[in-house]
Amino acid sequence: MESGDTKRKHYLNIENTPQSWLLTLDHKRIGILYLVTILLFFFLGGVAAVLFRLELLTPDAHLVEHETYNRLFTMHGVTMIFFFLIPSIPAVLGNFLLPIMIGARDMAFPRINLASWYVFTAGGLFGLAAIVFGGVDTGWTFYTPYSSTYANSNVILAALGIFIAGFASIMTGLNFIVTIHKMRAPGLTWFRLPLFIWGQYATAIIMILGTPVIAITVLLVGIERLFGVGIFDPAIGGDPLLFQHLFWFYSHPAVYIMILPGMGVISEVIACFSRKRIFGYHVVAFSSLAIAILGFFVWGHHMFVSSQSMYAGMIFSILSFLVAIPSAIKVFNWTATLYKGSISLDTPMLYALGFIGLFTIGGLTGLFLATMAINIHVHDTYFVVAHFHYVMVGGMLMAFLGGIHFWWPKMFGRMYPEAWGRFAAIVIFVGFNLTFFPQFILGYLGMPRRYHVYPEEFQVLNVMSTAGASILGAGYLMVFVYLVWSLFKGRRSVSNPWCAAGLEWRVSSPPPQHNFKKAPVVDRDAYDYTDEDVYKSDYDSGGTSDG
Amino acid sequence: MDIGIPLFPEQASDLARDVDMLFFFLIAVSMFFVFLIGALLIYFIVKFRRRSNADRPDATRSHAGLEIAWTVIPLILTMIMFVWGAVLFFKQSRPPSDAMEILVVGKQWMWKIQHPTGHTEINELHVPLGQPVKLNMTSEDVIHSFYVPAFRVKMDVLPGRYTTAWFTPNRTGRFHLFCAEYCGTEHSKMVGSVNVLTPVEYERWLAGEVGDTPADTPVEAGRRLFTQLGCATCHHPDAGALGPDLAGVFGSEVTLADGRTVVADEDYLRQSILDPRATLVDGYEPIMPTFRGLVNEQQLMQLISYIKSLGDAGETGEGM
Amino acid sequence: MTEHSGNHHIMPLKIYLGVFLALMVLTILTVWVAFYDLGFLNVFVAVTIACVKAYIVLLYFMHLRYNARILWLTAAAGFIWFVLLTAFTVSDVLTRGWLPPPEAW
Amino acid sequence: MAETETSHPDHLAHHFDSVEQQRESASFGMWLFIAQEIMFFGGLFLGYIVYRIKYPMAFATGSNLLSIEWGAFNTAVLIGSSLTMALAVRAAQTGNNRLIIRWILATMLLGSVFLGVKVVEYKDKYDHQLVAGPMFEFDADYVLEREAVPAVYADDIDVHDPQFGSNVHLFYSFYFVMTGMHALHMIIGIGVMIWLLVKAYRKRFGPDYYSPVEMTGLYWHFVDIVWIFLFPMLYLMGRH
Repeated sequence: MESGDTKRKHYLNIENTPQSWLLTLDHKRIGILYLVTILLFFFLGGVAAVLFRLELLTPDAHLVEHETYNRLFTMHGVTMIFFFLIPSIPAVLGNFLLPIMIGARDMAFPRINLASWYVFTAGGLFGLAAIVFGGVDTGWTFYTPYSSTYANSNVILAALGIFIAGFASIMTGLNFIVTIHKMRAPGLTWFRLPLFIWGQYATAIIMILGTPVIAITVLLVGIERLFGVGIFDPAIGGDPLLFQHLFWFYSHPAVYIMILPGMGVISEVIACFSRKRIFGYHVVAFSSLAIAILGFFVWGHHMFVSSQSMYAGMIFSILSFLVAIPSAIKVFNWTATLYKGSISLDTPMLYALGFIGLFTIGGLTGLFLATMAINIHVHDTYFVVAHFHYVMVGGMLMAFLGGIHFWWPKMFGRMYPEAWGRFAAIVIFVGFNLTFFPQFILGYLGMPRRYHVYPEEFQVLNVMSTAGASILGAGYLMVFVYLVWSLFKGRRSVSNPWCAAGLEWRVSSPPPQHNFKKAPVVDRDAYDYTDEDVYKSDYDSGGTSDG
Repeated sequence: MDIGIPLFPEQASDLARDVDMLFFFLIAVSMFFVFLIGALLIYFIVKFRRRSNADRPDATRSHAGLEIAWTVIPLILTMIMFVWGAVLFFKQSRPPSDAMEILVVGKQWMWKIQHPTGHTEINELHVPLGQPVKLNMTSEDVIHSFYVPAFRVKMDVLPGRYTTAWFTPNRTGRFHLFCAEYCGTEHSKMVGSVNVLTPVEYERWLAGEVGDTPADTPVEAGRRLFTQLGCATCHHPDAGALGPDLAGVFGSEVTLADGRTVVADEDYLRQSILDPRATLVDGYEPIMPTFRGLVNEQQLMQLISYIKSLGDAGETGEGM
Repeated sequence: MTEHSGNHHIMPLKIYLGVFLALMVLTILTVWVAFYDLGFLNVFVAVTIACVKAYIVLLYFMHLRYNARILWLTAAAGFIWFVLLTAFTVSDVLTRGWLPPPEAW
Repeated sequence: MAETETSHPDHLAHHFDSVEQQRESASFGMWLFIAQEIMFFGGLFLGYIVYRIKYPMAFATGSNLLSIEWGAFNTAVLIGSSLTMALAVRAAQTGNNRLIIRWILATMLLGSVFLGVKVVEYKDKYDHQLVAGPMFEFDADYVLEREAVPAVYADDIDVHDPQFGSNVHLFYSFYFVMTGMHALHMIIGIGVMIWLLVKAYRKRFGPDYYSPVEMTGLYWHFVDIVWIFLFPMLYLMGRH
């Protein structure tokens, strides 16, 4: 029970052979395996970003050739999207927390869970091979006929990597949905679930219904290149827009795969650090589902200038505006949650507040892109780049970091250094804005994305962006260093350092191997902070002494 | 105010002003919400910080009125954006009937441009001030995108299809032309410029262009191809002609053998030349051979220009 | 906890055989009808017969008839999503050549 | 572990409370898997539909070069294998181990017959250079000889037009990718059945535990349903 009791058995120290990690069926260990793997890809994607940001310091090519530059931004996009952002919160925090939060001993299908990590790693190795053997230069969007016919880089390897990693995503989603449906603790009704679970549930729907479409699409590109079987080839009558439809049918909802779990994290953090139930819980929960479902049918806003029918474009435009509404509702509800709260600005909360600000900007600039007439001008410019980095990095990555800090004591039983945490959060916020805000201006000025060399008048803004990127990179590095440090030297954490509600705080830190000895019985709503004393005592449920 | 950093792109077409108006409206709405949320966040954080003695009676868990308000108000605002954006988009998709037609062929990694007078340019486009210009575009390889920021005009250029874009320049000067759709190694070198000249200068440019006599106009070249390829043996106005008379066909409605009625636009003419039987006109025998492989993209455009010239020019663009 | 067998439905052999015969009859029907030109109905008839066959397989071979609603919902979601993907994409393909609305807009 | 105090059968995983919960989870998971499979094949079907709308004549012609006899025969074989699979599941439910083995073997046999017929069909396409890819060679005379052009289009089509041949190529691209992907699913299904057979020989299944048989059954029926749609789309439409 005492955190200082080093003899207590928990999921980390119960067994420590390589097999015990590589063949583990424990959702918590699988979460950790995912964490290590995606960090590797984050690092790779980050290195690529650093290199091309340095290249963009000057309007001319001064560091790398065209070929290299194109491979760098493709590597950045592919690794960050398919191998970092998509698995980030679901596969790491989701795997680790979801069963504990619903009072289950494990995921419904532990073997499939482990298999998903192997499949993901295999896909990642294909992606790595594509990079090692010379890279890919199609951009992460793989538009045909460039990718299918004209590019002479390792498109097949990269496509296979994405195809394979897609199945990891499907397995994770499948596991989440079944687990949430079938494994909830007694008394944990749907509307007592933490909003993190709602977010994961909505994400899992997209993973299951969207991912197979990208899988078959990139597979077709691979088949077309490998066997010369023309599917998208204009020379035999293939339609380049068919690829774009299929691609964006997944890749737009994939944006919601990347942001919905982040929204779930933010709900947890805000509730905890303002000691209040999330304002309008039901509305926030349903808005996640609304985003997941509506988000499927807005993909055509990526194709307004592609010669798509303007009538189809109108439908996609209006649906894109509609999907903005549930996102706006969430922001308003989070803000209202702070009202009459008891707010403390610990590191996770700083990230959550940063998330609200940046996501608001990211979401609002999304309206510009949904507006057909403005989209014509800003499509494929840095405006788009800035917009999705505000959502993906300003949103998802901030949420990921917030969540990692929030649950760090739970995952490893150690506290991170709070002062460093707050400092790094501020550095990252500042660095982020300096990097990406100038890109909005660049975009409206007309600088197209994926440009290696650019007209001179854009240089000042690009230099600002690169400067910001260095600050941002330093911030990430700082987080990485003190988190690793804290694994060994951090103050030991009690079970519930934040006095937070939620079942995960009622098991010891780190949790025992099977989470709960007896399934907990839930008799209250989520975020019930009215009864403060419940959380102030450091207590564990029956699950402490598993061994 | 010049601080050495460009903050806003030049407006060099009538449409650019319209687009910017809408843009400013969106900026205003966005600023309002960013500042609203930001101010509320800061106010709440200060007022309700943990150590403060602020009054915290039982906080409400939810409020139906508020939820409805912050659903309906954004909904109304976004619908205004949608309608405004869609109407403007239609305007951007509807070239004026008196537009000068310029042919654009994109290929890795250059823009090939031909004027109605026959002048060809690469990566440069000279246009007269105040003259609506319609671009008929296609690609020889991958997807490109013709983008002139100062005109707020962008359109993808696809292999095997025609796309169009138009603008009316209202300022003289030299403006960037970019390829906006990633098209391979030298994507960022697929750039050029649009030079807007006064009509007088434009005439001078036409006259003095590189010293040599301009090539045929597209219409001229098309007429010559029309004869060379023997099109006129079947497509003539006399009774008993084996093919339909092409005078005035452009922009008209055509009834096909399979009963469909289509408007004879550029894409239809293109398809009729390349794949005649798919678009056979009602009442004619399917005897026309395909010309695929016999004519290249540029020649196709010239043929189509010629066919268009056979109709009354004033009728084009009013298909419906 | 041990008394759970009431929940899985064991169907009589007769139903399986009946379903098999129905599927065979429908297969013959769809082949037979394919040789007649029904105009625009050609596709409609072929797809309808296929849907009926799939529906029968789902109901009986796959036991959906006796299963919880959530499984129905899952199968339906997959199918509906496919229909929506197709509907949106085909709406683009079919209206691509259309001209912009007239000037009044 | 503490859970074993209560009756906890071998086949009940530690993290489930009851056999019933485990069984329901398994079948829910399987249905979710089927939903994603629908979308996986859905991408292919969408491509096919789009091109069929764009090139109806070429697709009808390509379709008419397929052997309707083999297609119909295979449909019957596959429906038969669905029946035997359903009977295998039923045998598991009633606890008849001998019948489980017999019906699974029957299903595997029928599945192999289907694949064998597919090989014959592919061979025929290979002989006429209709295999999509670089070796595709459109032979107009063969098309005329087979009278593959639907009568209603006969006047509108120039089979010698290279573009027409290209569009037929497109049809065969889809034919091979779609039937190939379907065949791959069948091969995987047959592989899973080998595993089932091993388990059945060890008498692992009974009325209390037959989820693996049931899940394989669901998968197999789904593969059958895909073919139920592929058959009219590839073989029948435009036949008249």
